[in-house]
Amino acid sequence: MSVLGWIYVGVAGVALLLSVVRMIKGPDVTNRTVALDVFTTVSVALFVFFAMVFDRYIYIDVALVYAILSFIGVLVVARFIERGL
Amino acid sequence: MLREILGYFFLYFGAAFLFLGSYGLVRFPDLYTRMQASTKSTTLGAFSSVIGVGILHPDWFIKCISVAIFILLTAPIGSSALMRAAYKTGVPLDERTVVDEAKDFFAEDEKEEAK
Amino acid sequence: MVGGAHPILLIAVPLFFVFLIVFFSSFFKGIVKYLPIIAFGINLIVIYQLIPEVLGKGMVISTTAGFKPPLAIDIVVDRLSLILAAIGSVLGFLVAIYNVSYIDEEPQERYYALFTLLVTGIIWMVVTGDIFNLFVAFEVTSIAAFGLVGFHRDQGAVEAGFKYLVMGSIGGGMLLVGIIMLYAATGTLNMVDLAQKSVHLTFGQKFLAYSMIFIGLGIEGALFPLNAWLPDAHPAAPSSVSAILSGIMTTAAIYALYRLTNLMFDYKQIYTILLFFGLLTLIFGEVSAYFQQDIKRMLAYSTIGQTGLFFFAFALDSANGFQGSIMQIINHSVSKALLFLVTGGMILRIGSRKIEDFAGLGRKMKFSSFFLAIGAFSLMGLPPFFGFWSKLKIIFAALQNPNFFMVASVVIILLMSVVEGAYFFKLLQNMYFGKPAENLQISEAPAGILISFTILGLILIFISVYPTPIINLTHQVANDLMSKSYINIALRLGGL
Amino acid sequence: MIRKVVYSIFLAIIVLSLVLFFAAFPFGKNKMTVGKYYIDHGVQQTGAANIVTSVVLDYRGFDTLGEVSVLFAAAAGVGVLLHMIGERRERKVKVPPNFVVRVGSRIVFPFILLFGVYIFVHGHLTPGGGFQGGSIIASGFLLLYLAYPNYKLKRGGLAAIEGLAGLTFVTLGLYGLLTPKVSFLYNFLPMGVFNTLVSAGILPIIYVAIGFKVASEFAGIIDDMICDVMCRGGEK
Amino acid sequence: MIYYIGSLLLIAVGLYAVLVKSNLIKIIIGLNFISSGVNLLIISVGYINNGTAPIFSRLGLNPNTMVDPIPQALTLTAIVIDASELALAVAFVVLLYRHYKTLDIKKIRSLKW
Amino acid sequence: MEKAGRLNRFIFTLIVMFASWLMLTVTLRKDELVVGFVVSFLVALVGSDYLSEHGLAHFSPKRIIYLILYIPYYLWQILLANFDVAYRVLSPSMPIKPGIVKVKTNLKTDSGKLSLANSITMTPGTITIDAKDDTLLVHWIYVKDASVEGATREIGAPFEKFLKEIFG
Amino acid sequence: MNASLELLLATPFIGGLLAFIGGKVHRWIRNLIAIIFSFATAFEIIGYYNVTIKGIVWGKLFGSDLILQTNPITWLFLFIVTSASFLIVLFSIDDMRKEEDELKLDAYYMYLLFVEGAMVGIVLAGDLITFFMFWEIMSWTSYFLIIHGGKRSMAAGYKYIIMSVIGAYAMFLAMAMLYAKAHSLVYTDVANVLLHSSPAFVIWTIVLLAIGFFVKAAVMPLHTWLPDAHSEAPSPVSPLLSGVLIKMGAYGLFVVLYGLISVKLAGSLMPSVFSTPLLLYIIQWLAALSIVLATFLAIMQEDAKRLLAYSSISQIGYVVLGIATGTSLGVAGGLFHALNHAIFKGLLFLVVGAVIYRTGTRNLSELGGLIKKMPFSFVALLLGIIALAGVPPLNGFVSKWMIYEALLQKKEVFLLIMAFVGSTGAFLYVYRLVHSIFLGQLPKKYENVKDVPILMQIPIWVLALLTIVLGIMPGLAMNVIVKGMAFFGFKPIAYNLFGFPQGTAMGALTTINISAGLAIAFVVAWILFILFPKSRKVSQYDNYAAGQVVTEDLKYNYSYGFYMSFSRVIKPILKWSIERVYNYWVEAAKIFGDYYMRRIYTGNLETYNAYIVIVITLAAAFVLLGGKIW
Ligand code: NA
Ligand code: NA
Repeated sequence: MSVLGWIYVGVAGVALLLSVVRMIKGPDVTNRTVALDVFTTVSVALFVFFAMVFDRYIYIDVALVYAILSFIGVLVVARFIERGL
Repeated sequence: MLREILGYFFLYFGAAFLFLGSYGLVRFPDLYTRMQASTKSTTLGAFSSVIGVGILHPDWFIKCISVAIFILLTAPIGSSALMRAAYKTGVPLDERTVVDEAKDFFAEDEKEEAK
Repeated sequence: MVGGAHPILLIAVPLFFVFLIVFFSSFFKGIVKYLPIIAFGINLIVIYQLIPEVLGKGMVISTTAGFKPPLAIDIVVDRLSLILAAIGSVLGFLVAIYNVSYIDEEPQERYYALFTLLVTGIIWMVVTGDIFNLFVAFEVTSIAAFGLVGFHRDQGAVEAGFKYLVMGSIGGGMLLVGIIMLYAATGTLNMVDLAQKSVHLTFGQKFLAYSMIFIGLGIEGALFPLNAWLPDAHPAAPSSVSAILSGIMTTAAIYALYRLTNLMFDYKQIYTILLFFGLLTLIFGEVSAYFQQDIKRMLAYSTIGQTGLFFFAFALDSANGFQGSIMQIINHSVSKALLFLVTGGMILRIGSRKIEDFAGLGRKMKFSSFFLAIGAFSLMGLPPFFGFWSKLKIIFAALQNPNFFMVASVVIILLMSVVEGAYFFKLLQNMYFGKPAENLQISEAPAGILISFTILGLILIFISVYPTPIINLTHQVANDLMSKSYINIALRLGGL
Repeated sequence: MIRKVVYSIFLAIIVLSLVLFFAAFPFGKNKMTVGKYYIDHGVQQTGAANIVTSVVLDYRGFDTLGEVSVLFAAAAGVGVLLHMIGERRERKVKVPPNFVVRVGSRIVFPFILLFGVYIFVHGHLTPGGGFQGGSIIASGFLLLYLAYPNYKLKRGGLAAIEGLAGLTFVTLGLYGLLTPKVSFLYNFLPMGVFNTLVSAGILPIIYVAIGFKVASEFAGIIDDMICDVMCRGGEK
Repeated sequence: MIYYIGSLLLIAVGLYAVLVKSNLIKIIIGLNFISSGVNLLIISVGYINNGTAPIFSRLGLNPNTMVDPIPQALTLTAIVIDASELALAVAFVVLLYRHYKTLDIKKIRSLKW
Repeated sequence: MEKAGRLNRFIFTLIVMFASWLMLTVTLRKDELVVGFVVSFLVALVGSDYLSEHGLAHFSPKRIIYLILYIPYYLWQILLANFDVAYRVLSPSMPIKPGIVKVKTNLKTDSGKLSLANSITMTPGTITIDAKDDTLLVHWIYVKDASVEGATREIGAPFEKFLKEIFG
Repeated sequence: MNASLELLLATPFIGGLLAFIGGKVHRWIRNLIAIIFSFATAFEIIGYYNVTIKGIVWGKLFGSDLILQTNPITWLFLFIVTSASFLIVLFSIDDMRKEEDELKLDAYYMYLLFVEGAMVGIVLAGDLITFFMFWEIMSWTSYFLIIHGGKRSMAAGYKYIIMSVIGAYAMFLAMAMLYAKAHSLVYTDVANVLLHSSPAFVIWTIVLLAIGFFVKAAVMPLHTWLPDAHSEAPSPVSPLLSGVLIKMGAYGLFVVLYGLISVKLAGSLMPSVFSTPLLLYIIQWLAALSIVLATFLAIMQEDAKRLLAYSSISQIGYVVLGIATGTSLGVAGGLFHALNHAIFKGLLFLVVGAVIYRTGTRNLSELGGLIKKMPFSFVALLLGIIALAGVPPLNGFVSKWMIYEALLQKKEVFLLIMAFVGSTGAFLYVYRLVHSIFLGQLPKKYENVKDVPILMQIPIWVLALLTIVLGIMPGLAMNVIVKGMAFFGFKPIAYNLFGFPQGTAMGALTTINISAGLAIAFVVAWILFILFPKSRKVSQYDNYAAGQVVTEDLKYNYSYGFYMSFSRVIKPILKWSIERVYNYWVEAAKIFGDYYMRRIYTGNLETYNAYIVIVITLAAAFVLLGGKIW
């Protein structure tokens, strides 16, 4: 992985870290869910990036799966906390 | 060469907004404003990153576009759901909030729910 | 490679029927309850075909995916697994008949599917030749059992099911850790291959891996102190399921322990430790059983005690011990299943599981009571029932090289037999001569129940009065275990 | 408190001993025996580009049959546990979904379905497979529950699909016994062109079966769970 | 090595949760920690340094750098099994809650000895 | 746009799905196409009720042209939105004046309203919370005009002119 | 006769099954089958009179042979078992008729014949496995017989079966240890091995086996099941238990002491007391204690069957005492007394059974004056108690005399005195029986009572006759006993048909000593007699009861507390009831078990999980410490 690649990973890593901070701080489920959403979105981006770095096309599918699951996950949580499930 | 520059531009542009989104997530005072930051910025960040990868790896371009579209399509749905859930469960608005028409908006719902 | 009989059918056929049940459940629900009978009926035919071959060659191997064993999973039926697979199929078949009269609660199609799956998983555990496949079979069995334990959905069933699930899951996890440790050390998962490649491991390494496997199988196999889920779970389940759980499921886990211990962990120290587990299991099971007011709970604790007994016999690490252990397994499987089936019918009629409510049933349900007495006698090891022969063998085996510890163990075993007598006679006495509740109007159990436990009872009587074939067979099995012929024959037949 | 400390010490002992065990088989070092054979011969023998798939479906296909059974058992178990007395269950949601969710989920649903199928159809070529694809499809159905306050799956059809898929798997396996190899789950179909959709013999068929099976099972689980949480009417 | 330690610690944390937590949900999470730890352990066992996934997505990939496919396959199986257990556990918790109106395991004690 | 018949919707879904399949597989190999068609067909069988009520009407040239025009505009708005966020996040004084306002819309179709809602969410300082009939509830990070008319003008109007053509 | 031993063994079992099945057809078919088969068994043994068959292999188990054998001693016990069983079947036909539940009756006859078969098996056994197998079968089949007696018999049966099981397992343990050494349990092999075993091993073997036999034989302190079981059992079963079943313990003891080890061997292994090996001496003392204590207890009973049950403990004491002397005469006396006891105790139980059959009670204080109503029974009872008390010329005298004689020869005075005291005490309790049942006032409700049906009388008369025949002609029995004992290596005793020829060296000695002994006994009896108030002849209504005129319906119950003053002396001692000690320990064990089991199986998931973790931790620690625990 090139320096350029490392920079990207570094910045995205900081983003991940910040979302974890919010996840820990909360202070409630919604805040944590938002943080989780951010976390997964950043992860999806990282997945795709790693697919490129490792030259594994198939990781993109993994990223897509991840995106789908996180999307549905957020919806489930949202509906759950507003007592819609 | 141009392709690579363009690709890395998108990539870093994305990275920057990924960072901004999560920074806003930490910095903003209430959930609603945090979501303002996170929804837009992270989505754009991821979108841009994925497109960047597509540009750097032209064989994958279409695939990357698929992923990007999916992100763009679904992110606002999630945010919207989450924000309403937050409001309904009484997550507080920041004190700087100037107007809240939601009470009025949800009043009818609550009447129905009370039944 | 295989002539007439395909051991894999023992698993594939019931699985086929599981999915057939699901398929039919949506539009032809009436047929669903009969499918398990057909499935295990076919299994019995397969077993029947396998018997001459297994007894002749010592083993039948069935490959999967067209590859030879270390590359692909193989199904291995030797004499020992044949015995257990046969018990599983017989019990599966009889309990399937039992179900027809017994199960009237919804959701029936799921019950039948899970039941079939449970028995299949048990047979699967017994015949697989691959250690990870063993784990999978273990999980098939446990997960089917979790659901079945909770089948009644009442407070007790749910609590019991949850406890079982938590402990079973921990056990599954530990079992998998142990398997992975072995894999990390050898790079293979086939049991025979493992046995050969693991020789270079140190005792400590093997022991640690063994411990993890032991935890997993010990939880399922009801060894003290890992068995605490059992007295809750077995009574909570429908009696048909209890019969399977007590009759063969714990035994299947113990079988797996036997197999692995014998193949890979054949150390004196390990056997010595196992002796203690056997004894403790025996003591805690039998003593606890004595105090129970709930008949199914009593039988469940008794299962623990019996498990302790045959596990102890196995841990003697001698041909006689192995033989006694396997004989006792046979005795326990048949007798305990019989007891659960009979009491299930009785509970169905009187609507209570309290032993005191069984008063006077001896007259109202003559057949049931008769077979209950037979089962209890065999479990107690009273002559001329089969349990006597097996207990005799175990005691003789234990005192083969008498030392203080062995004599003490035998004294404990005999004391526990007294305790066993104490609670079983209490039950029998109450049942036959207790004063029944005011105008107790009940009839004999329904046909399906009656047929199934009568057949099982007749089997028990038959092996009691004519134990010679089983004694000979178990003798051979013990020799197989002593000489580790599993490896040799598998190498010869499977061409590893 | 003492309890917690003691447990921690116990767990430390356990972890320590296991670490020492694994230290003897160092991380990252090649420990393969059978695995090496798969890598070297898997493509040629099974025709699957993804060696993991060739292991999962071919060499250790029997495990996968077990895995399918386990998942089935769990689904049936959930069905047993959450079964309601009284057949007609009316799903009543107190808070209807928000407009965006309602419409958005609906629109996303077919795409997710498509993607799920895509995953398991390409299972023998990619890391995906029947389980992944199936769960994605099931999550698509979850979206419908989110979108419609009174959505209810048709369980009968689901069970038929589930049963058929399982039967397909077992029947394919049993057919192997009729081939000259006389082996369960023998891959009797031609290998096809490497790394294309139609390759690896029966593996893609199995994956499709698993995909349908898993989808219907997970969907069933979701249905049971959601209806149990929401249909408070039918309590025992 | 760190993966080994990490996965073993995950297992330990799971066991700890199962031992001391009284909330049913936390117990289930503990179980999940155990399974995740085990799965990570399996993967770690099969990993080889600088290894790649054993997928011949195009011809000419070096088979010698590929990680052991067996643990990967085992993990896939194990994950599904874990998911199954999780589903059942959740169903049990739902029912337990319905019967006892609590998620505290210490209050769920109708079955005594 | 009026509601379309079953077949109409089915064909529409089939086409969209097949197109998506192409995007996923990124190949024109015959086997992939055949399988893709079968899969799309199956998905369309299940999913045509959900994707859109209007079916092939979406494919009218005018709508497509507007859609194509809309995309860059939308992306541009997203970009603006993000610079807006960046400004508010990074600015030490944190210039926010949040509020929840109502926005009226003339759009009639669900998909139209959804597009509007999503567009609002993705663009400067606003997130749609909910929608009912012709009213959208929007969280605004810097409320310029709290009245319904003002908010509609500020937030909804720029998109509506496109969306009216695409979904109207 | 050429009938094989297997057939002899199988006959009662087949009969039992057929009776059960026949009962489904008609109760008379069942009764007929029971009679025929029990008679057939008794008839078959004629062929084995004075026959010795070394061993017939009837089966194989785990590579060792299962053997049947017979010899004159065997024959003696076979005779006791089969003839008693036949008589009891006869007696049952009418006695059990009042039972309305036909199924219960079917089962009754089945179990009766099974018990007989099991005892035949025990006696015929030529190896310990066979012995033990039939021993266990005897235990549970007789258990089912006992609990036929109704509600109260359940507790008794329970106690019986539990103690039996304990005893059996003690035997089992000894057997298993022998098997470990000998790899065979055939008597001859076992005897060979014991010959070369360490003293400790032999002693353990004997002790463990003896525990098993003593439980069955109800030798103190293992007797506590007997009074309840024998008294609560149905009338025909009581004589089977008391007369026959407990003899199996004596038989077992005999086989072990003289079949598996010889007195010489025993003497070489341990110190001797009064030229008796210590172990045997201890057994003698236990037997003697049984004689005395059980006698005292019998005296205090209010219940006729209970009284007889305690008497059985006392009488089996003589049998064991005799067998344990180790001398030809003593052992012969013991064996002879076993036979005699079977006869007179069977007789007594049957008579009491007959009384119960007519009156419906066995409470002595409720009975009385039946002498006119049931004269035959009275005479039979009289014969029985004379025999029991060891008074010449009935059979009890001869065997007791032999035992006294043997003790005298060994100069064991204490034991002799205790044996005398037992005999004297026996006078007291048997007199009580006669008095309370047949003498005194006849309660009004029994005015219509008459003697029992003929089918019930036949067994009674057969037994009564035997008491006389064997009393006058002991040589009939001695013929078998002496021949049999020779088989076990005993020196022959001189005897003739009418007794023991005068002029032998011991003859002269005995007379004096017996007289002395009897004198001592009479002194004891006299002291006891002083202690209880003299009876006065009073009219039934000539009473003064708290100022009330006693009316006819308020009968002054003279029978109650017959030996009241005696009881007052003895009761404090008996507070130390062995049973209470047992109960105490059983309760303690129960509480202990309950307490600890509850703490193990708490029902708490977290505890259970902790067990799992603890086991893993132990394993891990074991490995970390180098895999060594010892
Ligand atoms: Na697991
Ligand atoms: Na795959």
